[in-house]
Amino acid sequence: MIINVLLVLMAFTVWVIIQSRNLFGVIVLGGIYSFLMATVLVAMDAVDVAMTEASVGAGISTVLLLGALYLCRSEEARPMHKPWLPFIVSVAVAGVLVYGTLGLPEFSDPQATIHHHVVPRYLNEIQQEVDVPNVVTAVLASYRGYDTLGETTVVFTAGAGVIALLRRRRKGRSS
Amino acid sequence: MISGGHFTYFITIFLMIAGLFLVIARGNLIKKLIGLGIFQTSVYLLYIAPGKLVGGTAPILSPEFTIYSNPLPHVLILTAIVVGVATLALGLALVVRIREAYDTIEEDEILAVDSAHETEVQTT
Amino acid sequence: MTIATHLPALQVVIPLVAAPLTVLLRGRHLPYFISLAASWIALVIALLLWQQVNAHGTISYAIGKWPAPWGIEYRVDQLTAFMLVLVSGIAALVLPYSRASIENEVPPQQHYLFYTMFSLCLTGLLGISITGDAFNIFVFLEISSLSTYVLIALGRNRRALIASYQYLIMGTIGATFIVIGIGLLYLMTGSLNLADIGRRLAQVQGTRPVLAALAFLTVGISLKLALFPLHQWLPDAYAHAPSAVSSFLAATATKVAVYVLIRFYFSVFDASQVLSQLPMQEMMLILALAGMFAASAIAIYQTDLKRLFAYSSVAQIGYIILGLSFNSPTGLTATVVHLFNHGVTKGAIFMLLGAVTLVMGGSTMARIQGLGHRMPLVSFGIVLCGLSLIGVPGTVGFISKWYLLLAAIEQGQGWLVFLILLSSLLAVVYVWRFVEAAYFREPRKDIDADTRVPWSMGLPSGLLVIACIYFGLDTSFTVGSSVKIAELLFGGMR
Amino acid sequence: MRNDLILRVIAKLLIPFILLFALYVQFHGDFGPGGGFQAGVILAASVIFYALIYGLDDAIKVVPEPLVESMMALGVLIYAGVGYAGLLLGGNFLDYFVLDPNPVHGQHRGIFWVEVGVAITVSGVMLKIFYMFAARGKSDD
Repeated sequence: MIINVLLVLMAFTVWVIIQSRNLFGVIVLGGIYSFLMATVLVAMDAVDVAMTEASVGAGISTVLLLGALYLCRSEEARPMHKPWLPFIVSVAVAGVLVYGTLGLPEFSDPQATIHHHVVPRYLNEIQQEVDVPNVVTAVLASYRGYDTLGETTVVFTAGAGVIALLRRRRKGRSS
Repeated sequence: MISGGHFTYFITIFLMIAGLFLVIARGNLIKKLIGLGIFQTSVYLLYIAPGKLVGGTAPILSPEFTIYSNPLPHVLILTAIVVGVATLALGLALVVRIREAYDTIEEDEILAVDSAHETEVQTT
Repeated sequence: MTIATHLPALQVVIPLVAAPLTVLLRGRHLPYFISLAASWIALVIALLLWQQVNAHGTISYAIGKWPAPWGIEYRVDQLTAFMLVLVSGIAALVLPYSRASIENEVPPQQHYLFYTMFSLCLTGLLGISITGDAFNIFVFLEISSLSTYVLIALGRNRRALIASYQYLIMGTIGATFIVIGIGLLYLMTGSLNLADIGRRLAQVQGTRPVLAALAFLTVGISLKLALFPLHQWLPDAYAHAPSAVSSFLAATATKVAVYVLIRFYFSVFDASQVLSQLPMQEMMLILALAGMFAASAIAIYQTDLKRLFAYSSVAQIGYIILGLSFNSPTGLTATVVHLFNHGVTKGAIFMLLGAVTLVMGGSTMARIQGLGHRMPLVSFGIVLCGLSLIGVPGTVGFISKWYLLLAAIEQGQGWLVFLILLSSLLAVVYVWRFVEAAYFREPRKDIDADTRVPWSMGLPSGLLVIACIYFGLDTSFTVGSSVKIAELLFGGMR
Repeated sequence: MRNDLILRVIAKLLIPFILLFALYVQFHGDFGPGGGFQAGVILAASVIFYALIYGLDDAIKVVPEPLVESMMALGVLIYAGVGYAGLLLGGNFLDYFVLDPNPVHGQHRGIFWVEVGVAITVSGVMLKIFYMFAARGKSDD
């Protein structure tokens, strides 16, 4: 299965990211990770999400990270101490996740609850109610349009926040 | 049952944990944000993977298809992606300001600078 | 079909629209007045909603006319209305206060962005409180969180940047945990509407993903509400943020997170079922006690008053969680009362500390020596609030402690009564440190404190201090509502 | 790099197509993948591309900073405005059914304007963030 191969590749990429201390390389690998993620999403039939992930994860995020790296000019230093506590925390979280997901429906199980509650209305009634073929657009902009208003506000918050943090003082600009 | 049906979940968990580990274990402020990004993106799989149906197609209605993957997680994750990039932009802006104020983006060094400064203030 | 039926939506979208308006119009004065108007309108709406809920019961509002599990529902019950009044009330007081405070602490070209961020933060907190949709909680949580990070970073000191960054990391981890929890719940129930999830969980009660979801939600929300071992972001954030921001956050942000926890426990996970399946009760009890003692002990050793009272906040969150851990109506009453009472007290303290910072140029113990002579009213206000933190009768703090003690006695746990009183002694010690410095030390000669506290700062602070006393004597609003809320949540009415 | 003739010419040729693609993604979002968010990102990318080739100052001349800042706010206001329009026309907040006598057409109208709002805010924010980071680097050298 192509999805599994891609997933293993992603895991490998992340492994290299953990090992590497070259920040430039890590950022590029992060971009590759996002592209792999986008491909997996296409394989999982989530085309809208894939398109966004490719443009945001591999595009905007990478550009922003490279820009910030240029401004900071940094290499990662060796850690001063062994990260035992983070390791224990991570293992504990992994334990809870494994415990939890083992009870989930199997991959691509058509009997799973999520395919039988709420969603059928989106898929079956959309033609009469909204008449937009792309169900994702319809749910995004209409059924759950309020979430998207919130999402737009989040983007606006980030934009205004970056202005508040990075705008130069008037004095600095003229000199 | 376990190995076949839950493989995606296990990779997802690995990615999540790797991201989380990077965030809390590393001292470099940019590397932390990269870890945070991986942690957030891996959650996409937790939502999207269960919505996929083998033999189905993307949820764009057309008379040729009858089985579609579940569109609701797609909508949620679109929102999550946007939230992720918004957080990243703010985080990086903060890192740039920190670098200008402290001349380093290593957490240990910043804390050292701060505690040295603090004792200085207290003695004077 | 009047405007009254649309109040739930207007409650959130009026401050939401105020934020982009402040950016669009900019200017020196307009942003301030826009956000001020929005916060006052929000307060009026909150009070009207509170009245409506008390008269007619729970209000449900379908946004976009899409019925509940398909669209997003706004749901106002008594607890929601109570939170809305608290959040918008504090905002309506902090905004006029912020004008002069910000003038002193934030560079002028960023003033309008301060009001943008403040309106957004208010929007987020109100949105979290009022929504009946799990994913919508996450979206508005992020609005409030992102704006909070920026507000903190606007502080004068460069350490505000570090505080903000640390909060950004921990807050985002918390939010992602919450998303994981919501995702697991969605995978098991197929729904995102809180009430609908609650109903459908009955069929899958106690399965592994549900328990994992509970764990993730609890940890994620605990990060946000600064429960004891996860509190590290809070003291720095409160200490280095601009004063107006500290007072708003101290009074509202963690309280809304507690609200979310209560919401998930009582409206989603049927409380008694879940709390008995995992040792949640015991864990909350231990963490609450640890927070009460450890944070109070750390507070005693602080040299900056803002940090001192920030650690005190962590300790007070311990009391709030302690009430929750009893899993009894009296315990819940104590929790809800203390949400309000502690919000008012800490809001007042941080406002007064802002005035101190304005006049004395800082709030370290060394600087405020002799404050009682230089700023008698402000010092007196801080002492009154300190008495409330200790729990002296006549203040709001007493009311909260009283119900906590009642709940402990009800459970037959006498040793807890002892521990609650013991931890109050620690509060006596850290409040005494302020009294000692302010009243028993000579003022420092090298600091000239000529600046007067402008009335726009003094009046809101004074009002909150008065509220600390008033609600300690007349408890019909706070305790009355809390008792009803506890009955509602334990009555299984969702 | 900035004086490279080939780059400049290719940029001039490409940018109209990028803009066209952004519009396609925006308005074809009902039928295929895409929508306001993706279109906004592509729109911003075209200006960023221009800035990379022609320099930040030239880009700011084409798309000035106050305009970008206003766009950020405008998009949210358009989105919320659709919500308020629903209120004024007698429906709930964000109620698209009342935007047109025919409820399904009302849905179309609502979705259209909402997506426009998203695209404006997203492109404004992405561009503004880029400007901010780029300007920070310039005076650093």
